[in-house]
Amino acid sequence: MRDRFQSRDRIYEVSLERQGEAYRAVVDGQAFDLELIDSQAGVLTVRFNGRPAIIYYAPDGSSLWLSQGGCTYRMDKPSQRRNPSTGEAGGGQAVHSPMPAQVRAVQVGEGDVVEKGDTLLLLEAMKMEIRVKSPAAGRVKRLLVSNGQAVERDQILAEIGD
Amino acid sequence: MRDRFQSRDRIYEVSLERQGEAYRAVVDGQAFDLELIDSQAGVLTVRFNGRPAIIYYAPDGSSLWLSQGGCTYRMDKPSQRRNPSTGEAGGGQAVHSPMPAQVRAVQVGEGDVVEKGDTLLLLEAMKMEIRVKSPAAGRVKRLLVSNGQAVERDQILAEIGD
Amino acid sequence: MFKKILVANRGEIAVRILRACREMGIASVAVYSEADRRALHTRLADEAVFIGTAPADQSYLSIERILQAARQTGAEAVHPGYGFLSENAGFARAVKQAGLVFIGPPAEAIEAMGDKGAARQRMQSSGVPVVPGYQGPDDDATLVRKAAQIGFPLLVKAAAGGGGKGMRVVNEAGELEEAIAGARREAHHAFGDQRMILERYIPRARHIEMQVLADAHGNVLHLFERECSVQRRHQKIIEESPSPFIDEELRRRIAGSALLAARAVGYQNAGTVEFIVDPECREYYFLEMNTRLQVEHPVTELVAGLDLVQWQIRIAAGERLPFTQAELSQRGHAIECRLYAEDPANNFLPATGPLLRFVEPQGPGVRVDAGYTSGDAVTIHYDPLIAKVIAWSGDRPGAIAKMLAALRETVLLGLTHNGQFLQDVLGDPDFQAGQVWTTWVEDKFGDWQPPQCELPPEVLAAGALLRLQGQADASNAEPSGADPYSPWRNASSFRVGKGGV
Amino acid sequence: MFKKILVANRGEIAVRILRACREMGIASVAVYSEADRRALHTRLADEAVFIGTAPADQSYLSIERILQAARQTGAEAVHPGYGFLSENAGFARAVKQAGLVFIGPPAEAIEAMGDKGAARQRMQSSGVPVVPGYQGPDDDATLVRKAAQIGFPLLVKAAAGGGGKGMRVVNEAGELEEAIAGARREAHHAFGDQRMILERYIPRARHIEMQVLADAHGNVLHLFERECSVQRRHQKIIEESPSPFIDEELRRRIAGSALLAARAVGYQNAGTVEFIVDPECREYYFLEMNTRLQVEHPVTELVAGLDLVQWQIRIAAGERLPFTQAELSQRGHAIECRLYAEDPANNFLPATGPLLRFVEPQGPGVRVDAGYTSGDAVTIHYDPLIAKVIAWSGDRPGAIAKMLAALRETVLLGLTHNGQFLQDVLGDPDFQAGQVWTTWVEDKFGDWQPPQCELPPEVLAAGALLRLQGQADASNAEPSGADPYSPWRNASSFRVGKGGV
Repeated sequence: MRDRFQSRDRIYEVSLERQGEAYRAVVDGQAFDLELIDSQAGVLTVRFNGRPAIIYYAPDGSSLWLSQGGCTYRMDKPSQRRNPSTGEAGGGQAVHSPMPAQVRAVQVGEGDVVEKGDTLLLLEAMKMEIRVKSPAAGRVKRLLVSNGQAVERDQILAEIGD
Repeated sequence: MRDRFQSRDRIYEVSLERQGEAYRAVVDGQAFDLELIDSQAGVLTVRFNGRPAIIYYAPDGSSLWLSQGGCTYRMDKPSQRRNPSTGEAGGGQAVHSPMPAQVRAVQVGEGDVVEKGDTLLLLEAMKMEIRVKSPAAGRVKRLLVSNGQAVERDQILAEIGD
Repeated sequence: MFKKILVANRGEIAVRILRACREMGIASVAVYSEADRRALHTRLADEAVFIGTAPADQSYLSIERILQAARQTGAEAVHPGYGFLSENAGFARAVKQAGLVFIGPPAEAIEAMGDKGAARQRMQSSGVPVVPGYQGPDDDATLVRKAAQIGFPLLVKAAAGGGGKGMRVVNEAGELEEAIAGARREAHHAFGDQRMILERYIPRARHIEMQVLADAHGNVLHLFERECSVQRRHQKIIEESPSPFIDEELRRRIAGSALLAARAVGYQNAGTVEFIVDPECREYYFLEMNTRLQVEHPVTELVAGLDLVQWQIRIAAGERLPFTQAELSQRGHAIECRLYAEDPANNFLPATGPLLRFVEPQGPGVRVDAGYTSGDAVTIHYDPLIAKVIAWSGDRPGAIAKMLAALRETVLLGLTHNGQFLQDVLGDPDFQAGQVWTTWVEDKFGDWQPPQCELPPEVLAAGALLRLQGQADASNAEPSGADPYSPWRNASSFRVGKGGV
Repeated sequence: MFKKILVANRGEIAVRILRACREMGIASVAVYSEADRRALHTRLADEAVFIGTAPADQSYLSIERILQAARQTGAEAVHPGYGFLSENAGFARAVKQAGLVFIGPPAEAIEAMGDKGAARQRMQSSGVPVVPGYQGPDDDATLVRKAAQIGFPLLVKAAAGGGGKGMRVVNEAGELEEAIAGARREAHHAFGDQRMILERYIPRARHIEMQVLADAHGNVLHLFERECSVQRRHQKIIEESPSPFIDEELRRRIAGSALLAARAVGYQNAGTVEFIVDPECREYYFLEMNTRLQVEHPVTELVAGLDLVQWQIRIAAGERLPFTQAELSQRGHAIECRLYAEDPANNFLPATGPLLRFVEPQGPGVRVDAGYTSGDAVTIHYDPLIAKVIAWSGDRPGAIAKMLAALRETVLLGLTHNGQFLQDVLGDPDFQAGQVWTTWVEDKFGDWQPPQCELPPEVLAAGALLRLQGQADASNAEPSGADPYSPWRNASSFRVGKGGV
């Protein structure tokens, strides 16, 4: 079996081949022995090149969370991962919410002229206030949220155009 | 729904009736409010007459293990529970293994005459030696195990008859 | 002793207090909002009372509903935990007027310390050193004028504040007015009080605080210091005791001032006097007194060998402290790390999401105070603290090593958290040398990124194996919305009730 | 310091040692038998080496295979844990001859204490009080003659013994010969040595032992006592420190004798000198020295504030103990309960079975040393100890209360265990008053039955609800043989490999 994963914009190629009771894993061209010792309740115990490894996992939609040795990873199927940071929406520059929050105050209106760094709106979550600033000088092309609205992380809040 | 359970030779009657989002439970004639708060991974959280209770459970064949507040229970469907202590097998008196073990030494033969308390055989488990004694005076009618054999708890080892 | 106590809080601190009640043979009452219907604290209590919708002002901040829950269950005393109503003098008073006991200081002591400006004055006149600054009429014009006198950098700080909320560092005069406005808004939301004070900002300052414990019979003791200089956004993330910075002589002096501060306001119960220490001149200044249990109380418990929550309850019940200052001592070293749902690579902004899997670390000398279990969710409504991991060892290097081992064993799947970041901070040579200050995290880790951006091959191979076995896709394994850990095929139809956050 | 250590053991003690290695930055090697292919200790180690089939003499008792594993992995030192080869002088010697370090005492010290008869003599001549008795030529006729001189009741005891194996109480002359024969058989199986000694049996004796720690530079210290009088089948089930029985003066005397005993055999590393104390005359007698780490070492760790396993490793690496006797002290009170797979209502006979679910208790002051997790199984091959629950508090009543709360929180489904029994013992007024002796459990709880024979209504209602939802029947929920906790429908096809016990 051959598989491709994406994590943080990097794509990995993995192939698995059954060999008796174990597997031969080829990860980005390098070969390893993989022996499955046990699998239960979201915990995989394997020997990887003879060394024990405990890997916890949890599926989350089409993504897969994995944890090993204090590090947490999220693996996606390639191309599925939305990539919000390269957001050019409708010709303008998109302004994203940095966290899940509630909109406390919208300080500009559509059509307003703003300078880079001007505060566009205020968000609040867990009693913390976040000031969302304009990433560039220009005009507020679109304002996509209103006072009191709940927003997700990476949701587009506004667009700044020329 | 009406159900019957057995635990330690006692039979219980329970009925459950849905009432809105909760249940009315009648246990041996007494009524209680039962509200299910959460169920996951073998843990049930309920409010029982308004009081929170966390009940862990694990099915085991047709039995059900339950744990609450430091007490462990096993519930069976009535009539399913084998009852080894009332073992009259083949007309003689059955001698059961008190624990899972290995037979270390059989000290009598079929047909031997034994006194009450005579050692019939020696078992060993977890490095502990257990002496299995005759429950009565009589004759060894049948000897069902041999040296080195692994036995389960409650397995019949021998029968003593007249 | 009380027969029944109501715990007016949620999360890990509610769980901590409920356990103490259980060990003392005291019946416990939890209160919960809509969002916490299935939360750990509601399940561990002997009784649990619903008090309102998710927003805190409709539930955990509602004095009326909490007192109603206490009356309804026959609780004799109320433990406020930290946050929420814990430093609300009106609540302490209302509890008393309802004929119940408030497990905390007298309302007057809360008031005296609650107003940062008044507290500064009181401490000054009691001989406790305070940071040069200004408290008084706080219209913007006055603050701007006073700021110029104090000089920059300075701190704008909510008079009613706590927990770093409503606070801004101002580096130059031009930033001042916007900082005041922002701090006022934040303070208004957090405390309903937007009065501000000013303080000189001490660069590379260390945050050192003294735990005090005072009974109703005039005994006021200290349980030594905690160092909490590792902070982000003015909030502590790693605390320890003893401090790697202070020596016996400085400890004695700071403790003396802490006792003076507590006595000055007639303090009773557990409290913490916070100081900042200037590392250059080794001068220390009173910062504020937290008139409640602190998040980081476990490090003191482990080093002093006392259960602070149980002593809070005993003191509130009128018991006398049975030990003297001379009988108390520090043993070994304890460190606490706060596991937050937040993104250290994104300005430590809070994250939300489900705890698909949470496995706590284990082993000798490791303690975990958690408010969540697998299957819970961190929501937008409350503090993003998931759990505290505390490690004790005979010395500081041992405690750091134990903490690192514990964090490597911790599993937290389903949301963004700071587990990896904490490991990097603990492994930093400055931290290991004890060379930290309150802005050290920003200064040193401002552009932090997870160091292991590359997935290790064993994790990739495991992922491939899971896909091969058809186990890597939730939609493939369970009807959507089902509990992914349910052992049952028909689990999706099973969750009922009003729960679900 | 060593770079890599092999742990020649299994279960909770292997896990305990592996954790210590991890915290000290030492790579670890586990060894495992066929039955332990997926056991916790093989998963937590950095490397794991298969050493044979399930019977211990084919794996954990095979000196050759363990040394082969050490050579193969490049381990520099071997920690034997307790049980198995830990008190086998031949093993200690073989480890040394293989150019490795044995983390334990010199082979000569093991030998000197390993033969109970010779040890008695050596202690007598070193001025350590011993129980009146007999050691010497041990043909049955001689033992019968000597027994008559000592008088009844007396103890027949394996000269090579330990852990209560190969030991019999003989109340009258008529029982003697069968007791000798039984003890010889048991000793032969357990130690391969059937030599016996005799000792006067002291009724209502208390078992009090002293932890010692000695380095290679002549420093011999004690870490105070543990009281282990709560036993069944001559095996400890509840241990605590400090002892509720002895006072400072008796502690000083017993400790003095313990240090004398350790010095007499040139002891190094951690060891325990066991005494029995006659409660009538408050005389104490040397019983034996366990030349290894004890199961109950955690209570000492919590009260003395030291990590015994880490000190074992440091001492073996040649480090010098950096503290003096005067710098050591006892703080608070610790209790350990051993959670066994056994049936207290059936003569405490061992039970086997799957751990369908094991949830460890949590909270401040609670420590769990476990060798199993959910999904494991307790088999016939090894000791039925599942886990140790240890509670620390400021005083003994607090520790008992904490332990009770912890046991009530413990979940152990799938086999018969002693969790409920331990709660009943802790709740007993005699225990709470500290009035116990080594046969107290048999005397007081001989006919113990689970007190809550009646199922409480909430449990019955929960059972009915589970049946209603179709979740109470394993066959209904998962194909048989599948892991009942697997979140995946096709889990039954998933477990592969040679595992499975």
